[in-house]
Amino acid sequence: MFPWLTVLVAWPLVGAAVVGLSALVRRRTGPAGGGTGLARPLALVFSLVEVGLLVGAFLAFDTGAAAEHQLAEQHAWIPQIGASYAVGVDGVGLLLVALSVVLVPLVLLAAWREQGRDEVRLRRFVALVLLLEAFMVAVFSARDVFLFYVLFEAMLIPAYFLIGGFGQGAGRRRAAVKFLMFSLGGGLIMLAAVIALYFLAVDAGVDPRQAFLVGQLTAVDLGTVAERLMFVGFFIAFAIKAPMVPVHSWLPDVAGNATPGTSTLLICVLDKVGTFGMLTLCLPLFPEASRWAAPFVIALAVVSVLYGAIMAIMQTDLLRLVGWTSVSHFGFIILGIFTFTPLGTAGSSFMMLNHGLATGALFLVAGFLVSRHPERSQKIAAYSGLRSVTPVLAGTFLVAGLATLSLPGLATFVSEIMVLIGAFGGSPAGSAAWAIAAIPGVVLAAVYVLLTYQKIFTGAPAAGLEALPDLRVRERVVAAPLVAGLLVLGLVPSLALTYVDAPAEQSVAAVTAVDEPADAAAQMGSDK
Amino acid sequence: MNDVIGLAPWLVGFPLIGAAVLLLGGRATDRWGHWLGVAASAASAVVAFILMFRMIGTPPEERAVDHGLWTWLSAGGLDVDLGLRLDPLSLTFVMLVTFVGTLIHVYSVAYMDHDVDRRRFFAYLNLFVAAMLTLVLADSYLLLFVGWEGVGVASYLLIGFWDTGRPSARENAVAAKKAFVMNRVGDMGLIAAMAILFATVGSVSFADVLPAAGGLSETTATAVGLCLLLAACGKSAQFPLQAWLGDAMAGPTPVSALIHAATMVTAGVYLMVRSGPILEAAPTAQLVVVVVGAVTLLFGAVVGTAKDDIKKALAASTMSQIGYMMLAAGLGPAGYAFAIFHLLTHGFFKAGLFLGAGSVMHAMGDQTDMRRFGGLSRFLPITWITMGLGWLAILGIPPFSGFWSKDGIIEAAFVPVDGQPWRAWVFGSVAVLGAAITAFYMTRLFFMTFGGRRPRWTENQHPHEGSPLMWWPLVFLGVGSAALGAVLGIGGTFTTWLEPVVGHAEHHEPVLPVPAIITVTLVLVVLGAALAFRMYAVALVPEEAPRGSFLTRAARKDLYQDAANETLVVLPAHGVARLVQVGDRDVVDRGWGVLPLAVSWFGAMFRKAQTGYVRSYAAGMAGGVLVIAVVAWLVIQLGGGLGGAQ
Amino acid sequence: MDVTNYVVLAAVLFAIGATTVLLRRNAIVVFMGVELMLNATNLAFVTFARMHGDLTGQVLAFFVMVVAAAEVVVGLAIIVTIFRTRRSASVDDVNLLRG
Amino acid sequence: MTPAGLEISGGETVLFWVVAPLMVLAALGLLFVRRAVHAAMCLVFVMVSMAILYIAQEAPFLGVVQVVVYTGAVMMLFLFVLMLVGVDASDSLTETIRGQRWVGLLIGLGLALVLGGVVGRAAFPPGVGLAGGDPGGVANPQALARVLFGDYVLAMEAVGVLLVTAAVGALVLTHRRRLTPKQNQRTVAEARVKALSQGVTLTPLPSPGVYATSNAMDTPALGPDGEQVPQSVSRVLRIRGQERPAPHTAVALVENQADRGTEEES
Repeated sequence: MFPWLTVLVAWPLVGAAVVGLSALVRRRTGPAGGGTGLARPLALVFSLVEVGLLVGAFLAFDTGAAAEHQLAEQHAWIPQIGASYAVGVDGVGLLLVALSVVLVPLVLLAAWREQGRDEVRLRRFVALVLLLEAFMVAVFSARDVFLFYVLFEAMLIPAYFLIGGFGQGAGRRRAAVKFLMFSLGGGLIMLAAVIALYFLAVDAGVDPRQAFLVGQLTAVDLGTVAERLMFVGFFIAFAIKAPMVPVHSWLPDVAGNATPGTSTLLICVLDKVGTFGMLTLCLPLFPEASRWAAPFVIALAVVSVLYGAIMAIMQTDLLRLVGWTSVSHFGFIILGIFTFTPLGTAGSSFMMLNHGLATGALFLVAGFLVSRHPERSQKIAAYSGLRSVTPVLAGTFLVAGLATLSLPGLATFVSEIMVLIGAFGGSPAGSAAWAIAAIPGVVLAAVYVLLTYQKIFTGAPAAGLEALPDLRVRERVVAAPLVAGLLVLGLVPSLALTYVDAPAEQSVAAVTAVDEPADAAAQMGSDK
Repeated sequence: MNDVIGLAPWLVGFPLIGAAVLLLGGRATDRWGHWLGVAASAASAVVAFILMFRMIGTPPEERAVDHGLWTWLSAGGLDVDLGLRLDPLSLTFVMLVTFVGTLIHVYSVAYMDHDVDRRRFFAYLNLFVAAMLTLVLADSYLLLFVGWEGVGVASYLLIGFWDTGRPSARENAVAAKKAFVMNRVGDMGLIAAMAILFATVGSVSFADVLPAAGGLSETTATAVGLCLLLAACGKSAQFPLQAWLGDAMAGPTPVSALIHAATMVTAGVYLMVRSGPILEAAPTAQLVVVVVGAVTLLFGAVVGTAKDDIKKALAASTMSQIGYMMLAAGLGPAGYAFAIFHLLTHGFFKAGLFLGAGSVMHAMGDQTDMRRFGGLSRFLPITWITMGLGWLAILGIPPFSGFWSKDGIIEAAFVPVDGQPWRAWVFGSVAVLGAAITAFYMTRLFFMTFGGRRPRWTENQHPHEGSPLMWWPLVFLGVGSAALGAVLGIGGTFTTWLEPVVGHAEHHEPVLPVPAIITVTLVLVVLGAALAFRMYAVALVPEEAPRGSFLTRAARKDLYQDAANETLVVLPAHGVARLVQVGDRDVVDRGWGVLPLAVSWFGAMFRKAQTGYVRSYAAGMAGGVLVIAVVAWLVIQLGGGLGGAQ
Repeated sequence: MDVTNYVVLAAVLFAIGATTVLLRRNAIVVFMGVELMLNATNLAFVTFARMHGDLTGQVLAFFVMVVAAAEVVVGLAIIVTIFRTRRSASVDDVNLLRG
Repeated sequence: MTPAGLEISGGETVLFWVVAPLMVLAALGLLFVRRAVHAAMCLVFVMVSMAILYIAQEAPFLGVVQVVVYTGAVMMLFLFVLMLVGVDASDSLTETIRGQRWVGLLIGLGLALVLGGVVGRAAFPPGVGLAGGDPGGVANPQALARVLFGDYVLAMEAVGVLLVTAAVGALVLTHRRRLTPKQNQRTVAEARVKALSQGVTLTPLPSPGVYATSNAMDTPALGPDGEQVPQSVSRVLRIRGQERPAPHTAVALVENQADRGTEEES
């Protein structure tokens, strides 16, 4: 069988290496292409070929068994500590791999002119993007806890340099360090849990040479206290990554200081590792602890929804605003996961994909807008009345914004409504009330999107902005697939839902299958 | 019926394709875009007529047809097909939307003639028609919600159509945002309702939910009913979510006619009627619906009496008339038919009135202040006559169409529910009172515009009738205002038509005899109209509004609705938001900042040990060696001497 | 007399060497202290070799000498270089590593 | 208590008790003398004594190496560097780092006590002696050579490499890169001509005065008007303040001659 996932991981690595080596090629042939070098076109070609490979992976994937981890490969890696190279994707993993792979060429294209014309800088930038792509694909397909952990941390390296080295804001270094510290802090706690998991698993009779395989660990009974502690360890790392209130502080800073392309990769894809980890590691590995923590997690998720939305409304910086909207959306995703209903979980899985498309579109379009300002101002107040100046840009922004506020007809709506409806019928105590409490989030979403649109695009055009150019062809090419994807998935969501439905059912079954303590079950019964 | 049902998707399809072509085509379609828009709408209307005639030819019990298209979403136990439900209720709406919509499209070709963005306007209009048809044709709450928010977006785009390049651009944009956000407040109700329905019934499609409504517990049904009412209040500008409608008049007048008078704002009534079985299972919710209707009815009417802006006066009137419909929708099966009937007739006469107002504005250079009109009947005869028909219709003067529908509602309001005569008396009186006030403000509007002995125009006004494209739709709507009620109302044609959907209503006796109700109503209406005639046609109308009584001033300010919203919602919300913002900065962010601070504090402490003096380090090393040696020695001593050697 | 006397002598010399390193500021004298410490250990090595009848101690002392010679060469070179740039041979003047 | 296999002769005992206290004294000199040269001499004494002790302890080879390598090479190197740095550079013995003196003394004393205590209290196995351990009676250098080039040949080689590396390292470290162009006679001459405008003279400075009253190097010459010419005295002497004024008799003589000259002219 063709190792699709390994190839998908390896190809961008090869790309990064080739881009690095392209320096040699240019020196031999002399300065060509106006001094910007081969790096950008090479990287774009590599990322497009990767999309082609992705299609192959989709064809090889059997949707009838979307709940199983397919395209699986397994080799011993460091058997002395039980680590294996084990990859495989279920439907959710495949969709997230697809999201990463599809967004990378768009981001490369969007950032085509963003990093100036310095050849060395361009080469580093695209190489880092390709490196990040490889890690992202790998982390979504990892089926070994140790491998997952290593990739989870390895992703920070390119991300750190992309924020700190290539950002736009004055505080980019600070933001990069903040991001790194938060992530490393979470990773450290997770590491402790990973190590503990190894010893407990070996104690429970798992083969010590393959002790980290997720498939094996799910069968291990860890004991209540240990399970809960480990759940907390994993969960904190994922919550920081997700990000969830109150460990979200790094996100707006990163969004405000990184380039829109970086933010897209970071927030729309990389952060999904947090929610993906909750879904594919926390729930199956620690079912009892997940149920135990669910009421608390749900409450925090709803707080995130409202908190993020309110903060978004109060922002004066366009890119920070988009960052805050993500806090709100991640709240919805987590709400769906931890209410343990097939509908809500499927909605959350779908939302991970949709949020990537919608927020990606919003980030990139906002980036196009900012790049047009003579001073590259990110302040919303610096813009006004641009609807008549740049109608296509305005329209694209509005569509992306409407997707962010989950307008029916667009994919985001389907997922959001699935989460809300699903969460209402969730099994943890108080699910219904929290679901209702999250609904005002949709009103706040309307406020932050339309208020921003109103300030930037309506009224009299601001001085100095009367002659801004409209979206260029390159930029339209970037926006079009995202908008089209949102529309198509909004009208025919079953295209994606076939991939997430079965995994959702399975993960809910995994959590709820464990026998409830008798008195708790009786109590739940009387509640209903 | 089944042979033509395949056409139904095209009802939505034509305008959707029109909108897509116009939006994506860009300036290339500027030259012919508006005609494409008209054609798309007209094509829909033709399909609607075909379906209509086929349905009339079908036996009543086979008239409801569900036409599935494709599986929309199927996950986690929620299976929703994207499907259309065609029955007399939805078809009534389809007819209204496509017919009036097409007329308004035609009217707009002339009205928007000088606007550089005319193509965009038609794209939005098409988008609206598509969304509105989705709303009424949906076979599930979920798909209905798609249309529901779709019309919201179209409305948002059209209210804010002039959002740049005009002095009022920013205000228009704000009005558009206000409309959308307040609609969203209502939409929360629909989401919650769907959540409750899925949790209890396991489905959100009408075919599953409505038959199961009787089996719901009363608490559940009440919760769902109230949630749906919240949604309806948002969409139909009912109390307490009414504040956006007046501001929505910032949009071009055809928009006000189509969206904010004839069709979209009545979607709430449609939702109530469509969800009839749920409401019937929840008497409390029904009572709330009636109360909301009654309050809005009076609210709108009172506001209408004081407005000098012709469009705002009509908007207040719309609110009030929808209050009637809502009141009827809360009365159970007896009211449903009249609610929809009034919706239909209102769609015609209010669209006519708005288009007439547009015609007046067009003639007067976009002036909207009625105190600067007067004496226009000679210059705008067609507008005068058609608006006159609309005026008589809304007053409910027999035999004009408003009489047949509104009178039905008033009669139904006088019917005691659950043997509680106080309700009949209260709501009946409110309905009659509303009719009287309606007569007053509509007469005031009509005579301030067309009557009066001398014009109060501003400089250089040369009013004249617009192009035939503008007045032919007026004529059609005028005829509709005059005749539609009689055609459908005499002999209960319309009631029978809707019966397969809303169910048969047993006849209950009102607390007063029917002729008495009609007489009292008519007398009060004529009195109100006469009072207005005396004040605004016989007497001179000052060009500047007099200060007026307290009530007048309050009504001019929409009974302080904006101030109330500001104090009760916006300010507290803003306070909370400020609190969150400050909290995030000073508590959360700074809280995490404590960690690095602690680390650097420790670093600073240890830094002091790094004197840079080699000898200090050497002392440290030697001291360390010494300490280790001493410890090792002590350990060995205590452990029993140096091991090994004897 | 006992061979351990030699070891005690070595210990005393070592301590004096260490104290020299700690107390003197002239880099060259400090270095001499280091040499003294090395010599003291050598004495101990030689004594132990004699005590155990094993030449390994002497071999080690030999290696210590060679390494010490190399160390002196490099160390003095460093001192000379520092003196050239800073005109001082005091170890307290070279405190650039202050935190 | 003398171990069985190891006989310590009376001569050795005497030697030890004579040499050891002197060694300790010399070592303490390292600690207390002000001048680095003196410290070096103390260390030389310690090392030579150490060589004597080695020889006494059946390690004649090491004793010789000690003299050759340490006293001969290492200490000479120290003295060389002392010359480079300044032979009279002496420490002020006042302590600048607060508490360092007491800490240092305490640590030194502690080390001495702990080490001495451990050695004193430890029970050593009975001494063997090298002659007893090697019945063939092979002389020490050969035996050592067998071990060195047998068991430790690899270490030997590595140490050789280390020595070479150290030598190269020292070269590299002390190498001074030339920052200015090399001066030759022509450039010097040109520079002086160029500096003329700044009051430098091309000619040699006047030589000091030669008078019968003194030996003259430290007294300035007199100009024709009887004024003293300070430049005629060596700069070093001037800076040290060791110059003396010209004797007043000579001054008077010159002034008289000058007066007479002017009278004749008039």
